[in-house]
Amino acid sequence: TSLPAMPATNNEAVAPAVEKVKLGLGFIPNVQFAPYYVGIEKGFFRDAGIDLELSYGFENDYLKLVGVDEYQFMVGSGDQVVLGRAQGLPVRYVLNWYSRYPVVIFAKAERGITTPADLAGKRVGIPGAFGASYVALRGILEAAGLSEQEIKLESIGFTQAAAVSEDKVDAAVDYAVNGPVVLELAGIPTTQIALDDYLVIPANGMVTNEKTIAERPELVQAMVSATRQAIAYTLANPDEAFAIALQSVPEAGGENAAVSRAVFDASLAYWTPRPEQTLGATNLADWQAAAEFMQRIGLVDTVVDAETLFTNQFVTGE
Amino acid sequence: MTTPSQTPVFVVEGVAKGFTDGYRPIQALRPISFELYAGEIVCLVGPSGSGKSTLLRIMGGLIPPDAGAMWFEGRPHNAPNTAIGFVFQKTNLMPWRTILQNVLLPIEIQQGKVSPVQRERAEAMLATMGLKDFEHAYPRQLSGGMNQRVVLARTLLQQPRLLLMDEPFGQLDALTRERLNLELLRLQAAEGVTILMVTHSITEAVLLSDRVFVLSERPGRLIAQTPVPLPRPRDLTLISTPDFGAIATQVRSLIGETG
Amino acid sequence: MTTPSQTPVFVVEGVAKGFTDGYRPIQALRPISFELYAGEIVCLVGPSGSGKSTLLRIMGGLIPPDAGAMWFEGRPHNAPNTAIGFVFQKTNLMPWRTILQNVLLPIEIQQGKVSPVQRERAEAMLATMGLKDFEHAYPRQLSGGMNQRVVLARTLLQQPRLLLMDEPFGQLDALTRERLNLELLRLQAAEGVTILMVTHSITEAVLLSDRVFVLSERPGRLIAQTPVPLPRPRDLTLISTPDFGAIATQVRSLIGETG
Amino acid sequence: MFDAQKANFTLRAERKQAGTWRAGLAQYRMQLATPLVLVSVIALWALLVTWQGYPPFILPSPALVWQKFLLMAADGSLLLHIGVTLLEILLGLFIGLSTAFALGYLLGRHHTLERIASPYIVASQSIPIVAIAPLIVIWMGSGLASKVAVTALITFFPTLVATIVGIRSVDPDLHDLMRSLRASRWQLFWKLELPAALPIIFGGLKLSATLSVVGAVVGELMGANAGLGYLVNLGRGLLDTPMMFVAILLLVVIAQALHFVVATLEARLLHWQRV
Amino acid sequence: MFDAQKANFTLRAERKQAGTWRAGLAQYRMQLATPLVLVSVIALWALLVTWQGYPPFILPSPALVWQKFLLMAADGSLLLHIGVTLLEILLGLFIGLSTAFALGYLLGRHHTLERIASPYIVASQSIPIVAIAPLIVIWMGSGLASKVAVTALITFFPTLVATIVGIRSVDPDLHDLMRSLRASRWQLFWKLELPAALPIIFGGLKLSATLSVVGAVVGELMGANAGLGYLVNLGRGLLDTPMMFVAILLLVVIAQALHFVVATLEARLLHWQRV
Ligand SMILES: Nc1ncnc2c1ncn2[C@@H]1O[C@H](COP(=O)(O)OP(=O)(O)OP(=O)(O)O)[C@@H](O)[C@H]1O
Ligand SMILES: Nc1ncnc2c1ncn2[C@@H]1O[C@H](COP(=O)(O)OP(=O)(O)OP(=O)(O)O)[C@@H](O)[C@H]1O
Ligand SMILES: [Mg+2]
Ligand SMILES: [Mg+2]
Repeated sequence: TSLPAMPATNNEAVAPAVEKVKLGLGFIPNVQFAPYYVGIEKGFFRDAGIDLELSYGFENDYLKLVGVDEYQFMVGSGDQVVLGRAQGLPVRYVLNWYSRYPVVIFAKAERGITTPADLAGKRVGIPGAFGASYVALRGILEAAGLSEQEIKLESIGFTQAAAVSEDKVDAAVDYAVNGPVVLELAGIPTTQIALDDYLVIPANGMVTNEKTIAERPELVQAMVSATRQAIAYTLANPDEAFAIALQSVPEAGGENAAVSRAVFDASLAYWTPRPEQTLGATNLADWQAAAEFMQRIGLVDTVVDAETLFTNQFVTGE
Repeated sequence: MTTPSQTPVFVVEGVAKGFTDGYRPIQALRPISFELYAGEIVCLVGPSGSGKSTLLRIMGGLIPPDAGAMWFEGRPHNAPNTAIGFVFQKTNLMPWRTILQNVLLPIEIQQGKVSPVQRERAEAMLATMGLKDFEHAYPRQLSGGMNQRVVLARTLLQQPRLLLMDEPFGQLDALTRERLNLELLRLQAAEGVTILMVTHSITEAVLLSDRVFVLSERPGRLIAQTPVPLPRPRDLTLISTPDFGAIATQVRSLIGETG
Repeated sequence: MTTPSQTPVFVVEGVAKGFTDGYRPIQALRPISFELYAGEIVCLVGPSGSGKSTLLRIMGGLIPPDAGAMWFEGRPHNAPNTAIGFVFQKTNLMPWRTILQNVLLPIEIQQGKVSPVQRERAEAMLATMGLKDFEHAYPRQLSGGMNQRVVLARTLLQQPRLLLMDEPFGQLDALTRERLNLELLRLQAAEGVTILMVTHSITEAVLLSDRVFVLSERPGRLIAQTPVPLPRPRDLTLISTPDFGAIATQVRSLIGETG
Repeated sequence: MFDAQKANFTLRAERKQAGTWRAGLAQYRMQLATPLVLVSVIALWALLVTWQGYPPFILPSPALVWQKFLLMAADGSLLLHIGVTLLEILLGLFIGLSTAFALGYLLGRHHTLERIASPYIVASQSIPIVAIAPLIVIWMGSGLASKVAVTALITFFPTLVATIVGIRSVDPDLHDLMRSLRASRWQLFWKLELPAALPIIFGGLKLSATLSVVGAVVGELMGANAGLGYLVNLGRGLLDTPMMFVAILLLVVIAQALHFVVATLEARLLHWQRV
Repeated sequence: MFDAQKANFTLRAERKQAGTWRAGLAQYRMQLATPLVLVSVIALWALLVTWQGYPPFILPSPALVWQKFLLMAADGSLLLHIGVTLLEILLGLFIGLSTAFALGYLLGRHHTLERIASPYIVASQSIPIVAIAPLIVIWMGSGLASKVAVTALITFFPTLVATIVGIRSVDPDLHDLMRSLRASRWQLFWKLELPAALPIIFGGLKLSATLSVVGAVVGELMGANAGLGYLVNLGRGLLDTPMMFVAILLLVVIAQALHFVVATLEARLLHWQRV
């Protein structure tokens, strides 16, 4: 590696000292975190000298905690990193996990909402005017040249599936693997409009801070490498990965196994790298676009310098 | 109107009452019968716990008797009646009302609102009771004796035709008590109200009464209806007469027997 | 011990007290001075509001006087003292304690715990007061008069050397009251305690006292310290003697003057 | 009875007696104390930020929050958010309290009814509202109604309990008096039960007033387009901690104001308690 | 004083007097009523699901919830979650209540202090906890401590207010008695103030007991690895509404149980009130 190598901990013949590392996940235990369960179960992290502890909470809170170096790693989306940087958080995106932005606008199929333009004048439910769902909404509206005022936006909290199924709204913004999957399983066919078809924004990935990159590059490298290994293994062995995930989240099994499997299968597509993409890498152009977009929709005041948002150095190893 | 007419205003016939204290039954009042005549003053004496308050509460229609029946002014009686004024053993004023407001409560309840005339009458009544300066004070600002006078004023203002009084002068000092005794005699003479009053003072009982009723120890039984044939109008000089002494001694010995 | 010795047990000198009611100052007690001698019984009479309770509260060390000083058993006195027993005007029992527990409270407070001997003494005292069957009852289960006797029992059990009593027999019926008067005389003769007692009954005052103190209307002023030179031991027959009558009349006229 | 009051007098009288200038001083000290504590709390906060070196997105300095407040106040939108939250609070209080009074009165008078109903009332209180948010949103929509419902639910219990206890504590002697006067149901309520229960009811009202703010915020966190709770959420989403603090502090101010209103009302209505 | 009690007696006595069989019947009806209401609530719920045709992820039927419960109970993990939440509740109650007692006692005795402190106490109650979650996580970590802190905070206020009111309401005559007996500070507390204030304090305790459950859930919703609040969140994430319902109903059961414990304790300690 080109970085100054610290006394290596992972190459020594004697059993390496395993370091406890906490990773903040912005959701509750779920099969959607299967690669991390696989990484722990298969020893990818342990072999890299990491005793990984997963901690579940709110993405925003973890971003702040990483910003003050209370935590060293979290999983967050690119737009969050833009937001954080704009607020002065010294955070940086080091590994891409979701190759496509996972948020969609979905509706009952009978409504015939299939393109962004179809949303005009419709009641659209959203958890709140912030976060990934708001980013996706604005991106999709922008694609149709619609303004926020040209739809009826309703803040419905995290009740998208219920609201759509009970016709409280015409469409709702949600993760593709949540609401739509539920309705699908309940026998309600849906149509979906994915942000990713109109605007590419680096999606969920691993975020760390400048301090850790500067002082503990080998730790970042170890985390990135082990996670990549885990993602690759999960993609290669989905059945085994799913089984491991169920062990980690027993409540997801049993009666819920079918739903969980559906969610898991839907997720696999998002974890698969794009054809031309190195697993885990992002490109400057996408970050540039994301930074400009965030400024355009008013979530940040200035266009954040894309160079500061991410680094591929731990993925490509240059 | 100082001598009782022979019309019974109130008739009590075979009234009895028991309570249960947990599982233990308590016989408070054995069957009791008597009549009160219009314009008469009767004092009820008897040891503590003999059922005096219980009897008055039954007569006021506040608790139902276990047995027996009552008639008030010729009609069967078994519920509270606004023509019957009740002075309870404990001073029951509303702490959030001023003295004047407390005195006007019955009028408010019965007539919905208070006319200026009634307000003036209430003020006059309070003055009679020596409470002129305290109209706008609250009960807790007055001494126990003063509050008892407020209760009296409140009851008298209702102009009841029958007055049931449960130890109305208990907390008063000797002098005030004597003054109020005289005031009560004067009022009764003027308005002809019939009075049944519980007291612990034999002197008071003899001074005021046409008849003194003596209750036995629990369970209460009416052991005597001693007539008090002293002339009216009466005043405090009467107390030192031999006739008064004789009747007082008689009552005292009757109570003594009960013990 | 029925005649007072000449040792002053308690000295009051120039004690005065005022209150403010809102902004209006109330002079409750004008400067007052007197002495209580060992083994003496003194009754304090006077109209309602004349400052009797205030005087006792000051003597008990519960409120500070505005002026003046006091000595108890030769020492300056200005705080509560366990050798001084206090019977308050209102019965102050703890509703969550049984009668026996209430009576034992002072012992618990002063000695931390109660010995079997003390418990037996308490039971005996309650029996004396006619409350044998009510040891394990709660105050609210007893009548007002019974509760007053519990308070008396509690205070006497402390074996105080000075007893301050504020209308201790106010709520009792005539008979019980006389019985307790006699009991008090007996106890006092046996134990030689000094007693200052507030009462509204002139008869009671003369029957019990070595001296009767008369307070004037508010602001209280000690207008007389009438000696009662009747022989001891005394009993109820004394009441009908001419000597008794003369002293009673004298006291009554003194109170009358105050009005 | 009487002496209890006298003793009360004694205490107050002695305090007053000490002379007007001393009383005046005490009053003065009191009036000074609260702002003084406030100033020291803010000073402590500022010191904490400086010492611990917290960055603004974790714990912004008082100055920063003040700046943010001025900024938000300038464009007028802050007033709108305050208005929305206030409306939710007031409607919620109105519904919650009136239900609590009515039910509390009923249960206070009928012991058996209370024993039957109380498990369900307790249950209704212990349901985590956030958890049944989807149901509430489905039934009430995501608009004003759901926030009002949450606020009503949360303010309901303390006042209910206080009303039951208050109605129970009415002096039975006064009940007898009213019966002997043949007072109607209505008169019994207005002239006896209400004034007698009021001192205890006010204890519950103070709790409810404070909780109503929490209710509105919880409701808004379920999903809202406006209001201070929405601002809290927005600030969180935008990583704009000073905005969150402005909203939180305004919520605290509202709670204080409501508490003050109730306390003032109490002082007015119950002034007889302090004569 | 005396007659007040007598009147009380009268009411009770008259009720009893009506004969044991009637009393027995009333008792019986009472014991029957609560489960009957429960049954009808469940029946209503079942009907609602059938009529409205709600899909299970919106409102599952009672049968479905029951099945889910059996399933979750079978593998023992449910017990673990209940245990975790109970631990949080009990620790939170312990800290919250003991602080409330201590502070309430202090403020109840010192009026001036209370006036100075009360705005801050009200403020502490109206802060939306979810909003300051990151601060709590930084200070307390994301483990047990933060949940306990939230529970303690939420249970604190009702008991505090009740303690203040209770200590204030101690009969001043009994204070005089204790003074005349030269009781120590300690004796004053144990033998007078505590027993005298207890009836009112219990009102606050019942509220606190109920709210403690809400506190633990709110704490767990901030982020947790176990507990019933975690299950609520998990059920939401898995779109497993029956699981949410099982967790919610268990929370309600815990609240009921706590309420029952407090009520029983009250009946024990205050049995003198009902003689
Ligand atoms: N509601 C009740 N329940 C049980 N016992 C009662 C009740 N009311 C009265 N008693 C009992 O009935 C008896 C008579 O009581 P009452 O109050 O009528 O006596 P009293 O003659 O008025 O006594 P006092 O002179 O002390 O006022 C007493 O033994 C009392 O304890
Ligand atoms: N704390 C107080 N504040 C204001 N005034 C008081 C206070 N205590 C007593 N007073 C007043 O002082 C006067 C004397 O009161 P005190 O209670 O000593 O009279 P008393 O002789 O005991 O009367 P009673 O025979 O009615 O018991 C009364 O006018 C009373 O209103
Ligand atoms: Mg009686
Ligand atoms: Mg007095």
